[in-house]
Amino acid sequence: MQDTLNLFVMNIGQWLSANLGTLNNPDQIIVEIARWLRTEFGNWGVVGFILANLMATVPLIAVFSGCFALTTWLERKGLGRIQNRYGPNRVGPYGLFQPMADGIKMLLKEDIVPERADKIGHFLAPVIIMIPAMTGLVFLPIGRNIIAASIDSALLFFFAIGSIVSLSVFMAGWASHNKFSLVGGMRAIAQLVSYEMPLILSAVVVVMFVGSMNTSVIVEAQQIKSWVTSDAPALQCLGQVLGWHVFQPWGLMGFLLLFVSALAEANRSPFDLPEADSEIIAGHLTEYSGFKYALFFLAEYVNTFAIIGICTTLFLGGWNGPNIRPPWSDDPQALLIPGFVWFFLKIFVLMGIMIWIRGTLPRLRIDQLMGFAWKFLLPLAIINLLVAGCFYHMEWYFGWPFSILILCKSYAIVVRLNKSKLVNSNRTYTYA
Amino acid sequence: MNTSTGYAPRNYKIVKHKDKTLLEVAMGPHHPSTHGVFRMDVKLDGETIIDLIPYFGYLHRNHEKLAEDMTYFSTMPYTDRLDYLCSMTNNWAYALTVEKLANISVPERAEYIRVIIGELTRLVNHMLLVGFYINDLGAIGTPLLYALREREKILDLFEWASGARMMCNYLRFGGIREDVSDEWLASCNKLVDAFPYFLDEYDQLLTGNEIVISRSQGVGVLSKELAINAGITGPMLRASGVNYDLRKTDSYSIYDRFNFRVPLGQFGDCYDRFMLRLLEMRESITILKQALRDIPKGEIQSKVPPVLKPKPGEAYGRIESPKGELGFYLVSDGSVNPYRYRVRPPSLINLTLLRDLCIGHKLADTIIIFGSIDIVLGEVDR
Amino acid sequence: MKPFDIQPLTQRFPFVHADAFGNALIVPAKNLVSIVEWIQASRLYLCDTLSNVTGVDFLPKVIEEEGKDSEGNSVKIKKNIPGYIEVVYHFYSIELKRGPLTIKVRSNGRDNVRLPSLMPHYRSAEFQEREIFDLYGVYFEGHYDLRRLLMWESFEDFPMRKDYVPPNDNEYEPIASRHSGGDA
Amino acid sequence: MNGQGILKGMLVTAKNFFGSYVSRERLTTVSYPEGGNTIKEQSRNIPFLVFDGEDPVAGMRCTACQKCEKACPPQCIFIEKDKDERGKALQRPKVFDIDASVCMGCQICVEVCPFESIWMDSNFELSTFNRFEGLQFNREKLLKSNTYFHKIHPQQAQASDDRLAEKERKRLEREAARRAEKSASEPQV
Repeated sequence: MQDTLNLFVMNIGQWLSANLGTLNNPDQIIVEIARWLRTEFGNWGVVGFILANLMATVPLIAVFSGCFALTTWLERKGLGRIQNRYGPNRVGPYGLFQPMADGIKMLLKEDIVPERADKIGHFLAPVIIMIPAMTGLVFLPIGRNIIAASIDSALLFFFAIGSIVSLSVFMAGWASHNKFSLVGGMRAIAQLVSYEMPLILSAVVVVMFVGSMNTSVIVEAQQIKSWVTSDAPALQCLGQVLGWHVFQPWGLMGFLLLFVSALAEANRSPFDLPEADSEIIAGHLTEYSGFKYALFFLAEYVNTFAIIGICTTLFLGGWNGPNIRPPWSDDPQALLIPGFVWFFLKIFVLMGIMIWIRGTLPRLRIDQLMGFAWKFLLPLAIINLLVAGCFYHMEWYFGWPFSILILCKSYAIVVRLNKSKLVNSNRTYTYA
Repeated sequence: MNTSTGYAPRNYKIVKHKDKTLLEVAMGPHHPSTHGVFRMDVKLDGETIIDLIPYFGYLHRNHEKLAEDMTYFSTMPYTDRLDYLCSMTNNWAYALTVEKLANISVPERAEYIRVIIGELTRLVNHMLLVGFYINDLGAIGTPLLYALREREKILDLFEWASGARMMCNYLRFGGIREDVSDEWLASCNKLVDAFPYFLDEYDQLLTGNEIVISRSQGVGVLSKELAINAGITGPMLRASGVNYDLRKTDSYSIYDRFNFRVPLGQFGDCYDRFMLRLLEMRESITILKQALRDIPKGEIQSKVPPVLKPKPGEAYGRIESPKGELGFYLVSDGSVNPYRYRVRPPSLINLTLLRDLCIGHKLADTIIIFGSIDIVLGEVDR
Repeated sequence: MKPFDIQPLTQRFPFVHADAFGNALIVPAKNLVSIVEWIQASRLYLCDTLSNVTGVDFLPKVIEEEGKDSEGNSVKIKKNIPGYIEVVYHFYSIELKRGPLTIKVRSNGRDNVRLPSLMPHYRSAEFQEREIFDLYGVYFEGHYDLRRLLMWESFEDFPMRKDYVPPNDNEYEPIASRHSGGDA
Repeated sequence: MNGQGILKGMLVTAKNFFGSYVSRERLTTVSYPEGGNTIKEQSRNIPFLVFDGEDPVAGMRCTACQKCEKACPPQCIFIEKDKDERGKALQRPKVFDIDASVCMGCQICVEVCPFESIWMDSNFELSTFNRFEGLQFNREKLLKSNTYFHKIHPQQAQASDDRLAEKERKRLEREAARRAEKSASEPQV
């Protein structure tokens, strides 16, 4: 075992010296290391095969759990600052070790299972909710050819996996034999199922435009090829930014619809009815404590990351960002700043917006939630699909005004149709 | 105009559920948004409420029996614990009734300080209601913490004047216990000038908010006749459009010297009750400005025998407490202890129509309707 | 708030008389409902809200009185007044903005007291009458849902009565405390 | 109905978020153990007994008149009069217990005390490990010097000292008047 180890170390030294010299595309460092490791594992037989696969998935889980820890800290600090207070600042500098403290606390807490609960269902629910959360991450193109599995039907697979969440939430609600969690579970099914429709329809627009469901192809399509290959650095930066789908009229509408239904899919603020703490205590999570609760918490956040990742991939140009070609390298596709920097920047910006929404907006009622999905988001998504179709076949000077006009008009019509007669917001208060 | 509204006929018909089993949920004493220890047994068909039975008594300390064994003066600190959010208005109602019973006069400066303290307590109570109402709607903490931030400044003033933030025990029969210094009046002035900014921030944050509008308009509509007949008083009655404010009708103490307006609602639903509190806060600011402007110098308590023994008789004194008409009915038989000491709790009587308002609405609406009624369990259960 | 003048009421119902303190009206139990209906409807009173319902418990007591005995010299005569439970109603008129009209109803005797309920006429009496039933033991006929308001269902006694003896379940306190019967 | 209200609300929270980084005084948190507590001069918690001079028991102002014991609403004060060795009653309480777990800090004992001997302390760190010995404040624990009183409640202490001085001066005047009157009536005898 000793000699293989120093052989291994010697190889690294040799490889580094070979490559460092001519580092022509900086953002591919990780890809180079991964490719080299994979060739190294190749000659280790079965162990190497397992290690190669693990190498693709374990960093994914580690990175996104790290993001989860960072987001809990970000959320509590952000909400604190919105509410004119500091937020956690006792555990570590600026409270940075707070997620670790929460994790330890969750581990030490006793895991109470209600006596008449359905033990198996109660135990399996957090396990099952972890599956869609983690597998959803596989299709996110984090950087240029840094992707766990670049398969052709990535989007289809993602939305199929995403629907398992409602199964596990209801299992949690039903199994904990508690009236409030039953109501919470029922609400979760109604909400998650009815928000799948606008979610998928607003994603279909991008597939229609790009022509393929492979996420890395979609991201590639969001660059203006001619500008990127030109040699003026300013043009290269703009080429990678102005190509995003969000700067198209149908793209902006699609992004807004996708973001709002992503809020609902991830049970985030205005739609957090399944665990509405002022009405049904903690919804389906009422009877969970200790590490099972932490698992639910982790799965909810990683699920949010997955859906936000899809939002950035489809509309905000995944890993594209104002990036230039390093002058010293001759490879036309090289980039100076690695792709995953832009990807995680966009994810945390969208997460910040979600935290900001959570700090401001109250909750919808269950019938308004349903009405919002079926009578507001769905028609807009369908109209957006039609407009995108027409836009594709029209010249740009004709397509832009047409689509902007149609989208704004349809938004106004749908808003007026949805105004319920009970609500007349211009109230007059007489003074006696 | 015989307004006998019998109990059985209600404005919604009860659907007899023979086939379907109803989900009976006890929104029990231990529930995040029952503002204290209060239980509602609710029969649910899906999310709609079919029947709702309120249960009281979890915080019952038999305050009235205690008062019968103690002297008039020793009961004063216990009146703080009735509606523990606005302790000084309870003291004021009790002091007013004892002054009516033993006809004790109150000097000018004490009356002005009582009005200032009363209106500050009204601000504290309405802020808390608005904060908790939005918190029940689902905005986790932000509007509530803005309200609590402003409440802290007023509680500091209370601590400065009376020594305690909530359990102030500050009023005495015939005046108040300690005089307030001029710096106190100056900082009160500063607070009153800065307060409308908080109200504007609240208006911008909430009153236009589509989710708040769609969730509270048209929910828990209370008709004018039913409200009057059910003895509802305070902002909940005025939200249904009835012009009945004891500060104007009774004009007790020196309220007739201040000109202020009484806002009235139009539909009497949760949104009107919520908006009423915001508008009443602005009126309290005008009263505070006038009171702080012309507060005279002078002594703060008239001569009262240390152990009060009022001659046999009875008195019913009432004030416009932030929650409604808070009345005290005292019967004295000439001895040191009151023979009968009765508190008319506005919170309990405003809850009479909880069942009528909630039936037919969703589960989430009962929390909103219950929150908009603004009750404190200390006063409900006494 | 301008108080009501009792004149038209006493003329209309001669059997009503003022009480010892002068500002309340004592009404016999059997025609309370007719008076209340008249008050609600008549233009003079228009009492549309019943603000306060209170129970007061009077123990039987023996008072001496100056009286002439058989030979004409004044001697103290023992006269015992039977105990009763009194229910005090405060009516207000929001229409006319007129002050309290206080009506008192006295029961004869203090055990299994039965008085007419005003709940069909005033919804505000619902909880207040339930509380009087709970703490004083007055059974209100006509009340739709008369059960204990504050005490728990299986509680037998009526705590606010003057002759109520609270159970001696004080918490264990190993200090010289004055709670008589405390285990100290 | 079309989203302006929500956006206006979001602006308010954004203003608060960025405002808290701009101006520190927007933040309301008071970090408690590191100082910065906001105890005012009038704030009150549990009563304490004042004694003048050095020796607590000798300089005690309380004369065990038991007025505060009768007036205390929750009856949490317990006093026993002191007797010297020959059994003659002394104007001093041998036992003066306050049950801090029952006392609600209502300051009624301070108002009824004719000898300015009991005042309200503003110290609130009273947590102990057991309810009975820890929260039973006996006489030794309650007695605090006048200088302590001046430190925590300067104005109240000054006012009570003036009243005591006033009472002392009046007593001396009456003493002098009676002596003068006695000396005036003596020579005729």
